[in-house]
Amino acid sequence: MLFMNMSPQMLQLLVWLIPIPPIAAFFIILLFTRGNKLASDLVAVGAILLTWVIAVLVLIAALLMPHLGEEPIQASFLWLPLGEASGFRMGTLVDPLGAVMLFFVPLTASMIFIYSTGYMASGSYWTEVKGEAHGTESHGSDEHGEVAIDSAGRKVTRFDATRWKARFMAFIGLFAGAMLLLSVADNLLMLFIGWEIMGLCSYLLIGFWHNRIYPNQPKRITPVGASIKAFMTTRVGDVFMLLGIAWLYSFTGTLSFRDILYNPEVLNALNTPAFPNIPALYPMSVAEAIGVLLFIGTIGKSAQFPLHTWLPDAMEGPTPVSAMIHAATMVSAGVYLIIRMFPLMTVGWDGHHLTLPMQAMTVIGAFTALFAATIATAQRDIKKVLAYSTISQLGYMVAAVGIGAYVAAAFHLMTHAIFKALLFMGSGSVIHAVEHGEEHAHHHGHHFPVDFDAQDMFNMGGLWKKIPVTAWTFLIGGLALSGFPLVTAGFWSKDEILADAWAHQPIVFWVLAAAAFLTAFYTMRQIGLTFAGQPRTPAAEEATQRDWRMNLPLVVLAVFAIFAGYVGVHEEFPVLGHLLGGNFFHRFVGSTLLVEPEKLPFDWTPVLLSVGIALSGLLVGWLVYIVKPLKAGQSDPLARLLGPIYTLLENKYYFDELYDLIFVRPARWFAEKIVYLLLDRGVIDGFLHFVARTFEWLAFRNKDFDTYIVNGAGDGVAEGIGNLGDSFKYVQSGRVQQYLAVVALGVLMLAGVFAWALFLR
Amino acid sequence: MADVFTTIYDWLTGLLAGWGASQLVIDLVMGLLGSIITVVYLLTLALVIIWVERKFIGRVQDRIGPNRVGPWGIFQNIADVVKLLFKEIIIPKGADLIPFMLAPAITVASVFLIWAAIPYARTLIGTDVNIGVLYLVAVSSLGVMAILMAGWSSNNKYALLGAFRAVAMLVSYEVPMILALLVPVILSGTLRVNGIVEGQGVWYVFSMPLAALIFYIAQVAEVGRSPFDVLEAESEIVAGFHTEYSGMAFAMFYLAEFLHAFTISAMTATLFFGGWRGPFAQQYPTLGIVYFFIKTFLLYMLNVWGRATLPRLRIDQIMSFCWKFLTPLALVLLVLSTLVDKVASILLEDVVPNYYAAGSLVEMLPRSAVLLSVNLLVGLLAVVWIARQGRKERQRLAALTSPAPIERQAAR
Amino acid sequence: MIPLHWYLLVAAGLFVLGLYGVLARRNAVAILMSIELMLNAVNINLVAFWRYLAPEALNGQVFAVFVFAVAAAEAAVGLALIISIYRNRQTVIAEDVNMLKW
Amino acid sequence: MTITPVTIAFAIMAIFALGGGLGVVANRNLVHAALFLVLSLFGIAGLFVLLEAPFLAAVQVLVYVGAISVLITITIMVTRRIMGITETINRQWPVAAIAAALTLVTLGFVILSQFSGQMPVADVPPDTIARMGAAFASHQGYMLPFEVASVLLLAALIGAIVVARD
Repeated sequence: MLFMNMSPQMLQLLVWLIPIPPIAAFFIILLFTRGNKLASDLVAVGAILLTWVIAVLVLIAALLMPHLGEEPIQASFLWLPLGEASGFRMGTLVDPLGAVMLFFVPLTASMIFIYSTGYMASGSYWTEVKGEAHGTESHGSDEHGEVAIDSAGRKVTRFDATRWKARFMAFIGLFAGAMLLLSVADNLLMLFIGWEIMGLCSYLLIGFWHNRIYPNQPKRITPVGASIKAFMTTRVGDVFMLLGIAWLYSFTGTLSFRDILYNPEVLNALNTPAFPNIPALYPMSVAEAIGVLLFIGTIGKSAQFPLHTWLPDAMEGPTPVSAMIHAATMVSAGVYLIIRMFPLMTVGWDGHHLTLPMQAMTVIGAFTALFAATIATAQRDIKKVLAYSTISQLGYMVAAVGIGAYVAAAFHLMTHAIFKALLFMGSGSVIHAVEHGEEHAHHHGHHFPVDFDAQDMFNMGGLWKKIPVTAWTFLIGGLALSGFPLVTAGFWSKDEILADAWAHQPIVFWVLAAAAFLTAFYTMRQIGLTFAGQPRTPAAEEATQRDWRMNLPLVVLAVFAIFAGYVGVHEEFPVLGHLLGGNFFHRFVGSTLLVEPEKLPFDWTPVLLSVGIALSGLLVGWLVYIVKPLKAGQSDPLARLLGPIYTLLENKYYFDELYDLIFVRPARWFAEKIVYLLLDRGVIDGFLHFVARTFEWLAFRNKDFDTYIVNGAGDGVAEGIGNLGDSFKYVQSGRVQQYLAVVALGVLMLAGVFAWALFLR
Repeated sequence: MADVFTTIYDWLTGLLAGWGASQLVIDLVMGLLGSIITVVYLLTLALVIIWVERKFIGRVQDRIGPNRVGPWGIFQNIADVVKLLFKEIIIPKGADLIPFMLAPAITVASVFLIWAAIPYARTLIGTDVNIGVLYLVAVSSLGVMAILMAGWSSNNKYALLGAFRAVAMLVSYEVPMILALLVPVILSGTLRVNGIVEGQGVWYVFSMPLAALIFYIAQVAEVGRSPFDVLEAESEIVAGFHTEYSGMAFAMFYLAEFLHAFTISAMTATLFFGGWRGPFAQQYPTLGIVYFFIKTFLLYMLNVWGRATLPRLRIDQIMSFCWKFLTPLALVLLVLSTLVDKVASILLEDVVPNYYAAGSLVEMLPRSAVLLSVNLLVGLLAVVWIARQGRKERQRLAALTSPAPIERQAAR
Repeated sequence: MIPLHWYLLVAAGLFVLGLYGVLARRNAVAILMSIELMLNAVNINLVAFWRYLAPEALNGQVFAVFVFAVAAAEAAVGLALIISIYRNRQTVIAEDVNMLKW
Repeated sequence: MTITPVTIAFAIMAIFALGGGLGVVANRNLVHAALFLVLSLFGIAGLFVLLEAPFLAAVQVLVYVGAISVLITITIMVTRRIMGITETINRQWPVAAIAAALTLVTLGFVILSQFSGQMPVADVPPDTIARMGAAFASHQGYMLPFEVASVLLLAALIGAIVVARD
């Protein structure tokens, strides 16, 4: 068989090759095929499929390796020599955890690429017309050509959303490349590089429709605003993370995972007090400090509690972006980091009371999970719901890592990536359908307010008949998300986390259980609002979406969303446990660590509890939103139930406003008053102006000198030569023989001189 | 009796020395004597060959040829010469006298001079200068100048046109001639004519037949005989450069032409057909002269035969034949054969130790075989090529002349 | 044996004649011929010096050969130029071809 | 200075050369001038022979008489239309004459002062031509100049064709 006799070098080469194709696609598209949408699609999709093939090859080879945990596929070279011994190495590493990444990242990425080619192939949005109504070049052709005036007095018109499709494909290509780079990185530095490229891509892609505005909703955040917000917020985390990395390097002299995490000496060395001479912080060990710093990076990337606000706004990006960046890959990267760093995080963990980073993770993770879930219950925007659900699920994983449920976290990371990508793409398909519906309805004479929102679930309803494929797959995804027992992947992974929590931290268990309940509830709410009942708007009435490029990925991912869970079934689980070869996943991923994490004995209580909770949540949602579906214009029954809390939730606990007050405004004020007016205008400009005037004065003095003396001399010379030429040009008679005569005489003179010098003297 | 010439030479020099002449005087006298003899016998020879040629052509053209004066008209030429001697030499108005008179002399001289370096036998050669071949070429190129002079000085547009044509043609054909001439030089490794003859253990016509052919064709063109006789095409330019000549002046041109025809045969014989070589010619040089003249005559007859049978080519055809076929062919042949020669000498090193050996037939066989194969190859390719060109040309002409549009329809 | 300076004098005479011709003749062809004369004078010098001073060395003759080559090239191109000038301006008088002046 | 045949030969050749040269520069009829050129070149060839450089002599005849003077003559005849012009000497001929005279004086002076008088003369080695051939083909010898010369000739050939064609 091919993979058996694949030589290690070959394998390492393949691993190196994994991130290359999408990045290559990025450059090819930007440099050559930019003008041609079809070609760009083919390049991008071809590249990602190639990557997928390579990744699958590597994956199979890795699975066939007997002791992948002990000797992983690794290759590295000295990239930046510092001194003779140390230096930054660049290298690739595929150990069981990496193999997991290689399983789901290329899979979801490929699906999303294919999906994007369909999704970006149509649609339009409102944009502001500057100057002439019929757009200047920067706005290009508008579809309907009509220009409306919104409440804020802006001239708006429809803009072709497919205009920059090629660029889009290029960006996601770069993004996928960065994610794969991160997945195969064998050291923190390379991981950080991928991490930051992804940050950049997320910025570029969230703000992809950079000229999009929302008529009549001046307060609503625009893609540009969202992109800046996301970039800034994640930066905060990244800075701390970089600090952690620097500290780690300065302490250990290396950033390679194997060197740090898998050799006990280093880990023990890291277990020394961080600030020996600050008694207050004495107990904190270096490992803990670094762990906390790195975890802050995760908070930023994975949108955990204090830094979560960017993720919902990131939904301004095109839906494939949301699916890829904000569900499957980038936010997972944060979790991947802490899972990867698990040995570091758990230095000094004796299995009972947690280390500082673990405590932080547990608290923040658990809190975020619940907190985000509550917000998700009250959102109108189909994508916002998913966004918050993502935050809460990430909270799950973080909490899992916090309580030391290493394998469970990795497991949930994988399954969640798959079904959340599925859900996002489903929602995108829904939005697409509704937008199409809007256009059709528009052609049929229905008039729409310019602020019709195709993402608002209250504008939908009854889509089950219109887009069955989407509906079914969405249902599967939703069930997986809410952990519907036995037949969904989400159930097994979430169940494992809950089991771990039950065993170690009951409080955490209850928090997460509550979150799970809410999850199930809002999932049902979402499905109900979207698909059930009768269409609430003409747009929903005419909604349609039958593009195989969008449906195929849905189906594929749906399949995985069902079966991906069966790799990690607890072996003592009745029937299935033996049927499915007893928790292969745990053995496989567990072998990543030096000491295999202990397997919990199978315990019915948490399982039954979580099943009950999930089912009850689903039931409630079913009762509220499906049994008697909403009529057009009817408000959310939940609002009546909760009253003011609903508004609180709807406004996300006013966190944006809070941050605006305590961070953004002061920063703006400081920037304007201090930096701009005082420093820039006052000090720097003042100095510059002074210098400028001085030199201006000098220059004028200089000018006089120039005009009278230098020019005088220069022109004099020129004129003199000119006159000379005028008088001498007649030498140039054009008669060859005349010239020759002169030459002859000249030579003759020379000859005479020589003759005299040589012979006569 | 083995070597008449040396005997006579020694006897004469001895005689003069006996009369007490200094070495220098002896050389002078002998040289003078030799040139006089050469000129005289050449003139008589001219009479003979002209008679032969006229007879031969007569037969070819189903005539009897000269048959009135003397038995079989042997003395016809003598009668002609006498007649020409008594005819007036008309000098046209506005002619440039000196060149006009000089031209025939130079023409004849250029032919005579060639004979100074042609070996009749191993020991009988005017001067065996060590650059003999070069000398031959140089001297024969004098004729061009003479023709130019004649054509221009006789103040006649036909004459001038003829001269231009002639010069154009002669100058062109010198190129392939010299290229072909290099072959014997390379093979024998010397410029000495006698050395070349001695080198021909295997006649070069057998080792390099193509070169011999090229050389002969070019030489025929140099003489300007049919098919290359455009320089005196009666139908176009009355008689070419010697239109205005009459009497003895014309006779000299006439003589020069015939002698030149004979001379080139001699040159070809010398350079490619082993000159005086033949059985026992080494031991008995006297035999050499016989062999030499036999070969020369045969080649001359070939020439006459061609003159009698071949039609006249157009000037442009002649030129393009020279520049587009003969010259490239000669170049390719030269380069290729030398290349193969070298390679073969390296390859056959241990089989044939003295590959370059010249002189004895047996020693020369391997090299000759190699060269012959090269020649045959090149010749074959050339024939194929020229056949293709010919087909193209025929098709072109057919397309031009074919009256029936149906054929064209079919052709399409 | 003829003394060296006779050859040199002959060469000098030829050279001077050529020089005069180059400077004084009007017809371009004549000028070209005079140039040929000068080249030949040079050749005589080369060969004479070779013969008298260094018969074993080859330089003299080799040089002469190169002079031949150059002379041939020069004659060919020069005459071609003259002919094209004649074709364009119906003149071969050197000083009538004086467009390239002030 | 004894009169020997060699001297006589030299005298004849020198007269050919110089007389021909004179004819070239002095003759009004260009065709005659060309013929005189031929004569002069012949004289020079003869001088080469006397200088025991027969190879050069032959090449001289071949190249100059056979080729160059033919070219020149043809050119003259082709451009014959202006041969009616009698004025063959331009206005600056006195300058030319003076320059020529001065040159002659200088050269003559240098020659007579430096190279006059008999000197021992070695014999020409018999294999000169062979050695020359070898030298032309060997890279210790004159291979490069030889190639350069051939390139020059090729360039001249092509250039002449291009310039002279219609």
